[in-house]
Amino acid sequence: MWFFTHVWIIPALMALSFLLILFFGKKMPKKGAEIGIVFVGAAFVLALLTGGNWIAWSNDNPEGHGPAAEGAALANVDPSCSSVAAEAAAVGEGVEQVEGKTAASEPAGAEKGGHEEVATRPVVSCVNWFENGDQTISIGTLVDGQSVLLLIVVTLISLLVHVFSTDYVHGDRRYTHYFAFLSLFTASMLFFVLSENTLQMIVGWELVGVCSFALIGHWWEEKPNSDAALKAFLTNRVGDIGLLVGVIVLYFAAGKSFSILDLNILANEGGISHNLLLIGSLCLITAVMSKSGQFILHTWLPDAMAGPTPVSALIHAATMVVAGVYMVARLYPVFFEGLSISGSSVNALSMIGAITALFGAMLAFVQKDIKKVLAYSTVSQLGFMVTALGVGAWTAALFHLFTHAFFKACLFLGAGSLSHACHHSFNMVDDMGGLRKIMPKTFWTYLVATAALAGVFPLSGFWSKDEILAGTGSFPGTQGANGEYHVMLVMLLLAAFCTAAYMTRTIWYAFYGEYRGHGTPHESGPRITTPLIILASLGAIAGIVNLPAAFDFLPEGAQTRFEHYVEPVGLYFPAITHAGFNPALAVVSVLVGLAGIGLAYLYFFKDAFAGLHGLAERNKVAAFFKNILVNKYYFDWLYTTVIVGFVKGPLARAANWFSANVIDGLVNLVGKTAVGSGNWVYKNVDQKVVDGAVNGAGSSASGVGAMLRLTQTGRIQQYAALFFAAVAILAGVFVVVIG
Amino acid sequence: MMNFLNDWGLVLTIFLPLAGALVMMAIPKQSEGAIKLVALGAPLAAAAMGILLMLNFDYGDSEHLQFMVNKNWIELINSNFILGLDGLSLPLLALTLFIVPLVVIYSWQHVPNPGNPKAFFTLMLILETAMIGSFLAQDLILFFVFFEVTLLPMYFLIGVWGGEQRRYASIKFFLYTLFGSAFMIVAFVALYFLAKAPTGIALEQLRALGGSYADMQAGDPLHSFGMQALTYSGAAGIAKTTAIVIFGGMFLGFGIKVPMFPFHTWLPDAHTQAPTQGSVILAAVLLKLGTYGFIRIAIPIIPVAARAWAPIIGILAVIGIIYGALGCLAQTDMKRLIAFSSVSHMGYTMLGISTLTAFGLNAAVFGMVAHGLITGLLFFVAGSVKERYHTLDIKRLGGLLISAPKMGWILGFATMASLGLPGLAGFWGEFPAILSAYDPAVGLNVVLFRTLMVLAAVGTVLAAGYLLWLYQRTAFGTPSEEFANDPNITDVNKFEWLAWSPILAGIVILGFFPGLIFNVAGPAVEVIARTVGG
Amino acid sequence: MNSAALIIAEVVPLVTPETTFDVPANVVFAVQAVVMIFAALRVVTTKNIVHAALWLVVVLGGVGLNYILLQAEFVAVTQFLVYLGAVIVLFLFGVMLTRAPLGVSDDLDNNQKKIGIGVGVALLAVLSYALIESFGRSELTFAAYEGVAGPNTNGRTQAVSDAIFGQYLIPFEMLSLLLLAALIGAIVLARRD
Amino acid sequence: MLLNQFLLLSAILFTIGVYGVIVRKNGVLVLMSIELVLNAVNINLIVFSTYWGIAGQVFALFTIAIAAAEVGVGLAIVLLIYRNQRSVDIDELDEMKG
Repeated sequence: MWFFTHVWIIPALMALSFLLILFFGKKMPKKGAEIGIVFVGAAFVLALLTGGNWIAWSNDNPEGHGPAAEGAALANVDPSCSSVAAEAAAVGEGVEQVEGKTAASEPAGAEKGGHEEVATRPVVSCVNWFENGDQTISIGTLVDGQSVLLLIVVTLISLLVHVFSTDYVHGDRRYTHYFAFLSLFTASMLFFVLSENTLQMIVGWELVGVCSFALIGHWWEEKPNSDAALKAFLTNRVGDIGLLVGVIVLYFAAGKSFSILDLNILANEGGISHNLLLIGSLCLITAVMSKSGQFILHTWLPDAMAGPTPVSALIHAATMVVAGVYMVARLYPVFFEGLSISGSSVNALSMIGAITALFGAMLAFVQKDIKKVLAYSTVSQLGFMVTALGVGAWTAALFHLFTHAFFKACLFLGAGSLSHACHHSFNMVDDMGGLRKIMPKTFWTYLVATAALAGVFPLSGFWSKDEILAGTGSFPGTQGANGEYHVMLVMLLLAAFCTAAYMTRTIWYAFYGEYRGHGTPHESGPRITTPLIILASLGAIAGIVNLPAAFDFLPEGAQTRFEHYVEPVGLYFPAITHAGFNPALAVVSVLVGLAGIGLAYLYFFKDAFAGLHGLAERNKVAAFFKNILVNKYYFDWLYTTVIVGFVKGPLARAANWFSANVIDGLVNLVGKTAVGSGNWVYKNVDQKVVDGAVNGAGSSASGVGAMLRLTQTGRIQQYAALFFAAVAILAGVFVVVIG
Repeated sequence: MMNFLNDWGLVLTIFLPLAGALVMMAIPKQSEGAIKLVALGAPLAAAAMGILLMLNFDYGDSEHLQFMVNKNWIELINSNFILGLDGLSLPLLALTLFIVPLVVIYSWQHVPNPGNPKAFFTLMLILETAMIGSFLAQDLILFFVFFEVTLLPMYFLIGVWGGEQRRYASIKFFLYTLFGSAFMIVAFVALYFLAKAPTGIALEQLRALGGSYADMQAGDPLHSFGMQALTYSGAAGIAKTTAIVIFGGMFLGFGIKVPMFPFHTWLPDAHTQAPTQGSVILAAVLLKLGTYGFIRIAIPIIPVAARAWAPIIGILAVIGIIYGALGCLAQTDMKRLIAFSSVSHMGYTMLGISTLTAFGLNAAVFGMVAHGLITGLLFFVAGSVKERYHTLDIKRLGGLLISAPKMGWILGFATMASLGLPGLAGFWGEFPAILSAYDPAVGLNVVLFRTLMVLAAVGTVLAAGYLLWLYQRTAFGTPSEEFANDPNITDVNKFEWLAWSPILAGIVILGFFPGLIFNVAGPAVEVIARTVGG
Repeated sequence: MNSAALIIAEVVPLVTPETTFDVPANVVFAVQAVVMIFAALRVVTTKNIVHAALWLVVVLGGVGLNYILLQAEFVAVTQFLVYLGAVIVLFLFGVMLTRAPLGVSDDLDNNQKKIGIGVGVALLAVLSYALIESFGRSELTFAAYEGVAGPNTNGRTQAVSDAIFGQYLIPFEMLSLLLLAALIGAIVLARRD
Repeated sequence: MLLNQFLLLSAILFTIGVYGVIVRKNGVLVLMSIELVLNAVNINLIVFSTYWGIAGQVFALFTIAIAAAEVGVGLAIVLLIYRNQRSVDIDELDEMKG
């Protein structure tokens, strides 16, 4: 329990690390890197210990069902931060009392009686943050399987990225700041992950965004980099409209409560009208679209490659982009009920996810830059996760997040290692090639990670992707899915095919053929290769944590462990079902992956389909499609040129013009009226002053308002006239009002 | 101690700066050292007094006025010298007491052309007295006097120490505000004549005030300028249409000061032409007089009219948010851009106010303080940039992070705070205001306010846009040849550090502990929200 | 001073508390009011500066007469002494020192005549509306003077002096300072150097 | 006698004075017009003193004294202007132009 109630120490450590590096980093012998590594290491150890405790505790408390048991699952919720949960817990506690048990501090493991017991309780602790009106808003931590999982993933990836960076950005102009922001980035993500309420989630969400801004724009001397940083931030802000509005809608829907547990329990129980949940979830989907790079707000993600490569690894594997997926998972009842996921065949979330998965994968084909290939690959894989959540395969989504973190981090860091060797170029078509011999460690780790991404049996990607495909529930013979999402299955299979193919293309360009760059490349040092090896190994084997239950021959404790420990139990999680393992689907998905690899292998390695080479130059139809892909479906053009251009240009200028001319003009008019019961009576002044004002206004570049020029003749008596006229008018108003 | 504070605490806080100004007049022009010492000493003394007050403030009872002073003043019109401090005044008092010494410290080496520190600081001290007085006055006439007194020093600060078009800007500022306050005083006088003693519990409360109210009967003419008395009266006996007209007068007075959308055109000129110190004080404190007036005076005293006006205020606020942001995008001058951003940010505050709910009003109070700190800091930085580059043309700037890295970081911090980054103060003024619009006071049009909520949320994107574009164009990139090797461009000096670091700390602290303001102002605004039934 | 007031009170026997509503008083008022208004108009319209000063004398005298009608003898006396005696002389000096055209001159007004009339009419309209609305046909009662002007007192003049040297002593002293300052200021300004 | 007959008379004087202030070109004449305004105010003070108490008379006296001071300083200023500009036409004074 100590670990669960004091888990706030982990983000606090990273925040402290940020401050220490910022203020003392430059004076340290290693310029602050050592502070970062020590702290993130400590955070990782603590996260592992928390995870261990969680597993131990869950083991002590086998799952239970029924309202009493589910209520009891909430016994460790601080009643001050979640009133609804506290009520539900009271029901459960009552039962527990009858059964002769004590709550909270002494987990039910002490009792091994015949009755059903409860596992994976959320532990929620909070303190009063502030009060506003009659609302008390708390800040705290929500610890359950989901957050513990992310704690471990984030700290682990962050640790490896830190180690990798000490070599990779060695001698950088802002080395210290770089590490400071890595720490802050990690801290923000951990803060977000542990959020107890949605308000806290917004805070973490935005902090993550601003850290990514700082890191993407790390080399801000060059305009493209700062442009990319701005684009990332602004696109995310667009999505944040959805987040803000969604959180507000849900806050009122949950009876003025930000608490995640309250919200989830009420959504589950039907305490919130379906329409509100629908609006809330649609708003939040906008936020997910921007943060997790879903169509059509994905455009910032490939540009974000302008940042240092380790940062890309961190952003894509563990921190920023998974925030959207995590949020959906965290507020799952809202989406589950709001979008009616169960028993349906299409909904917004799954649709967006599937489109992203497929179209993102297609874009990866035309990239020359190896990092951009990986970026679109991330877009596509995030599409997989979002689809999984959309079809009700919660566990599969989180599982894929987990495995994807390892192999995608490995791929990014591998790309970094390659560019480190090739004079900091990421252009695999023009500056790489034939590196398999020169950089064996990089090559092998990259190959393993690629295979995992492509879903080659038995690497981790296979297991998680297969679970998602099964989760769509539309493949013949699949049991126990939440609905039948046929379209999604097809699109995901196509995406999987594309994934396998474009990754093979990458391998070909980077590691085979002749070296096309300058100088002599060399294998990277141990601080770079060690993280690669660790990540590749994890990427290879991580699948075993959630072997399907169909594998009866394994001992009981070896199957669906991930599901067992990570998936929340209790009233705050919807009653989802789990699709069973379908051998036929597994075979199909492996075949699809192999087909992708095979076709790409034949095309690139064996030079088969020679007729297809250069097709785009010859065939107009092919050229048309290629053009669309190269221009990224013209989204960038639409956003940057059309929308932003319009707002920054004509619209802003119009607003400014309005202010300077219309409003001030109106003021002039009032001024003119006030100057006299009529300019028309006295022509002298008319000609002298007004004409002068008009002429002056025309010729004056300084933009001095005409009213003041009119009154500001410097003639005392005109002031006097104005003054007394004003007095007369005011007195008139006064008399009328009082009278 | 408590007795002393009760009798003298507020009076001293208000008039210590003025005393400083008097002392200053006795110092010969040449001894700049002594002048600066007095200029710093007087606000510090006032701040010390303020801290004493805040330490002795009963936070459990922040909805009631404390340290009340009530003396006869103008007997003929029953206007009294009433001062009081409650949870609504406290944050703004603290803001004023906090900002002015920092402005003086900043001025240590930065007395703008044409110099003459004696006059400059004298005006500053008079201004401080007037500002503090406005936040503490509990009598309409007293408030009005302080409110108007702020105009003169500001007029001279802009008109004498300002930029090239200072005369135009200062006169525009002066006339605009005077125009509004003329209507405001008419409204006040109308209240004096028309307000009647209420019935029921309010009558009991009114009688408990003592003095001429002690034996009032329901329906008696109130003939009072006391804010408390008028609040208890709650515009009893004023016909609704009359009340709406009266509110209109106050709306003009306060709305111009805020400034609200169609009345904002004085602000960019005044800000751009004012010396740095003037801009800082204008943005940090003077604009708040308008919003404060709405919360303290207009809404509780004539709640009926407030409800009628609320949708208009809300709409204008949101137009201000979007429109100010668009205006920012078109600016080429850094200071002017920041000035326009004030229009946008004060829009959030006004949106919060227009909901007439405790949540919204509280957000508005927070927004005022946050905007004061953040925009104050932005103007400080802009002033220092101007001093080094002799231009604020965004096109010509660039590479600030290279020329003066620390200043670049501070500018970055301020922009982030200004665009409402959570964890910094700006967010807590913005998000709760948006949130409160979802659920406005009972009887207001929910559909309208929810639409406003969404539009206000769109405003956050525009805010991010103009602020980040500003930052990109000024701080990122490499310095142009013009300024690349300019020896004038130095990093933050020690006076700037002294003046800025408390603001930086304040922004972070308020960001992490929003309760510091929410909890104090909460009970006070709740009472006000109850008077309007929100 | 008191005796002076008494003399005037004898010269104008119409004005006693008992004769407040007398027709003669009203007749006097009407006549002097017409004269005053005419004179005032001439002050602002005449084309001869010296004439303007002389018309001003008429107006100021009329004002003094008004004071007597209102039973403020001391003020009336002060009015005659200060205004007719001193201020007008000052004005005439001013006219001479600035070498103003002594004869008829067409160049005394600026081109704001119409706006001036507009403002004036508006002001007058508002003022008269407000006055008539507020006071209608209320009678002058001299309520405040009852008791101060009894047989055993020294009358209203003593009341005035009591007020000046009692309640309003400090403002009075400030006024003396002001006069001194004005004196010095005028000398400094007008001095040739 | 009616209250209003005095008050209206004073209002008329006041208005005429204001007209003069706006219209007259010569500085001395403007000062004369100001005297009209001041006297109008004085009549009001005296009228109300019959109702409110002797303070009105006291203030009227103060006003007279202040008016005297004002004329003194005002004429000195006019003189100074004349000396500098060889003219007392207020029209030609546009120093306050921004």
